[in-house]
Amino acid sequence: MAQNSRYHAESYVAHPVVTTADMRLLFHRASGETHLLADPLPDMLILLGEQPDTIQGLTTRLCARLGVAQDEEAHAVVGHRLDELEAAGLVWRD
Amino acid sequence: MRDALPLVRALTDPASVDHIMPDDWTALLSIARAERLIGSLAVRLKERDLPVSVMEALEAARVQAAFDHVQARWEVELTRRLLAPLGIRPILLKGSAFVVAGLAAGEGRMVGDLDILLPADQLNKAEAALLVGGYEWAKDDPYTQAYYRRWMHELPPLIHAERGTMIDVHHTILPLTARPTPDAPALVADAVDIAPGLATLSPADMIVHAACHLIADGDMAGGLRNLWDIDRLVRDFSRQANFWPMLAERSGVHQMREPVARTLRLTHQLYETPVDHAVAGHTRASDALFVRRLLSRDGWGRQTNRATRLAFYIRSHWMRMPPLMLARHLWIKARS
Amino acid sequence: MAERDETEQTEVASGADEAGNLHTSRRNLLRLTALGGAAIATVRPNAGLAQAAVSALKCQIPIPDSANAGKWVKNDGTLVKSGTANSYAPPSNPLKGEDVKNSLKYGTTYSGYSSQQTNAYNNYIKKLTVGKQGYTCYASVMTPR
Amino acid sequence: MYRLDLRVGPVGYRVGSAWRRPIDALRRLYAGYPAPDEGLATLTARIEPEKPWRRHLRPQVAIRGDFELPDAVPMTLDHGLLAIEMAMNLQIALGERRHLLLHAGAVERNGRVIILTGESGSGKSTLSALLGEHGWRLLSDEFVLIEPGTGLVRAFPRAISLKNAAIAELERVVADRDRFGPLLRATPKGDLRHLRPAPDAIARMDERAMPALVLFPTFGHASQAEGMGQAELFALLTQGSTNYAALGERGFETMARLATTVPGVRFAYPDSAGGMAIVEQFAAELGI
Repeated sequence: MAQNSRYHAESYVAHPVVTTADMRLLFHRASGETHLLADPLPDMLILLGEQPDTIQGLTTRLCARLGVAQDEEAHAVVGHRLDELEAAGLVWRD
Repeated sequence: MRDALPLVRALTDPASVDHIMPDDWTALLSIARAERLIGSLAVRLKERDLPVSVMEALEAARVQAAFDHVQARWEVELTRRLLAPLGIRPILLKGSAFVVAGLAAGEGRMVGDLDILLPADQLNKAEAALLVGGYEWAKDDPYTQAYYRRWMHELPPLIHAERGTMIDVHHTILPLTARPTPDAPALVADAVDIAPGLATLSPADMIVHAACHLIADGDMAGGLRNLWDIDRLVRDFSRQANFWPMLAERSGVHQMREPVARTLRLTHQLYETPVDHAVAGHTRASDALFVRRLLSRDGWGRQTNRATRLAFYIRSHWMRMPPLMLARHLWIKARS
Repeated sequence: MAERDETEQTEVASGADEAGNLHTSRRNLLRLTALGGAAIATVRPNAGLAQAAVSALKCQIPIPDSANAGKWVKNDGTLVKSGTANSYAPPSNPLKGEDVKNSLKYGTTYSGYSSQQTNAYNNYIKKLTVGKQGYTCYASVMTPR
Repeated sequence: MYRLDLRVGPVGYRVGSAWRRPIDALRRLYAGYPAPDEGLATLTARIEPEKPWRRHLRPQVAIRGDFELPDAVPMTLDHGLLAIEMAMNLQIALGERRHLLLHAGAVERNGRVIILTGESGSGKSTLSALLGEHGWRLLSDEFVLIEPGTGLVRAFPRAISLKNAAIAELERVVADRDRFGPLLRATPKGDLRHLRPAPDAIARMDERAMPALVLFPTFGHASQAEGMGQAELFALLTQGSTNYAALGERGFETMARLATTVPGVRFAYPDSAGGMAIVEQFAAELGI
């Protein structure tokens, strides 16, 4: 997870999404694949869809959105979750 | 239904299906599926007034074609994401090129594996990136690996471990053992950008490659589909200025004059494609053999004319490699 | 379709204490402990399923056949009372046709079993005759295509 | 080629065979089924000799059709009926694109459907067949078709393939001997006998109905039935579908609607009687 590269994502509303009690079902039109997302991934996709960002920038915006303090641990978790989203093809780096 | 001619007629002249008997519809659908042209037939018959069950069968083919196109575009995008950071711009070939470039030849077309062409000096870098990116060799036994690298126009096929999709990385468009030697650097030089980090061959080279793939590199299996590609491409591109002189010139550059001429005669005869007869040349007696091979399908969708097919099978191997090597190749394959 | 608001956000709590434990649950989202589970699952087309719809295409060979359930297998493939000296317990599930073909053709051992057990099982399979359970599967995977 | 055209649910088949006996057996088994609409079959299944010389010399039957699996294992001619039936299954399993297809059984009563999913061997076919003889209309023992636009279930009442112990079970409850196909011994699936669904299931095959419950039955001692979350139900149903991905966004909408409006329940059952009793209990709770 390169620290300074910027991550991109399509705008979140471009995806048909169905909310269930525990997860969100997201249909990714570009790949034709369906993903089941647990929090905080939907929030991360919403933020990146609004504006590409580095891990650091995204961590700051995500902590603000969830109303939690930002720390090194949050940064590491966001980095790891970005790897998962990248492997699924939902985010990419320029 | 004796052969695949009714399918050729339905594609060429959709009105020809207006008074087909129910039983002939059943045979036509089986032949179209066997020749992998059901999607193209669905596009051509979209406006016709058809029996309900035929409409539903063609609608199913449209759903499949739409899914194929999403898969094809996504494979191209994932490959672009792997190669772009290395400054490699893949030149898309065949089905993926038609679909991503939005050509008529792509409409309703089933797209199989992803084929890309790269300059020879970028092959190793691309191969390393693909292997790191989750691809594995489809066949990694030493004979196959050595054979491809030494004699073939492409790397051994790679399959993505997770997605199960296959990619063929070419450095030219004919096996090195074949007699004609297409000008690979010229193919790369004339390639056309279609999107950031993606290209296709030039219009003329695209047709030369399609003719090469149909006539000079195979046993004509799936020939009706490849010929339909050529019909669509020629009708699309021949509207451009000096298309025919450019095609004649590129056929010469790639030592493909005869296969291109043959292909133009065949598509003119079967799909009534308007062609420049100076480039297509005079009808040959042997053209009828190619037509017979192309139409070798019965009303049940089964292949027919076993002898003709065997002749083309032997011809395809003989073209790809000199006799001595052919014997050794078949001997090793028989034992493995 | 279930309702879907435009800009989804992790639900904002209304009550005070509810806000308390909701805050901790959101805090936990960004704890390293959360990384124990993947937060995404992707639906992969189930390629094998078309196969399962016509499962006979991937046939299997039970050892021993149900009539001799419980018997063990000697080196030469004959069946004996369970526990007999130098004989082996049968495999816990039927062997897959593909695995049998590879074992007989290339000498691969069945995963989870020793080469002696594999040898005993293969000798049993080679003795199968028409009408015995597993014969058709054995015959079909061995016919050259 | 010997030929028979027939319709099973929404599928109009043309069935071909290089040999007469399998087609005659198929004609007897599918007695009472309609011909394709307008006499126009749009899907072809066929069985042929693996190699031309294998027609009469120790015949090897290859399973072919508009859609084929490359490594299909050839069969012997005495299992010709099974080979033909599998060729027909393959056409819908690989070719269906109009309906979302679930590899599951389904029964209907009062316009509401109970779907019984699970891997082959979990007893879903046998349980569906038994329910079809005890007050339920059998929609299918193997393929459940969901209409994308409406979410309704369409019947695909193919001949039920009973294996090993299930043969005797159904022989005990089905009085009409004509509904059974021949007993096929030592097939790749073991001993096998086909059973034609009840006349009512064939007569009403075009009557669609609304799904009310998805069950995941497994053999085992009767334990406490266990409901499941919508996301888990969605994931399990996509794994149990042969064409979910191929339908693209319409497949997603259809499956999401099913998984978020119909409850999913796991339960274990010791024997058929126990299994049927549990299904009746669920039906009662849902007012079916």
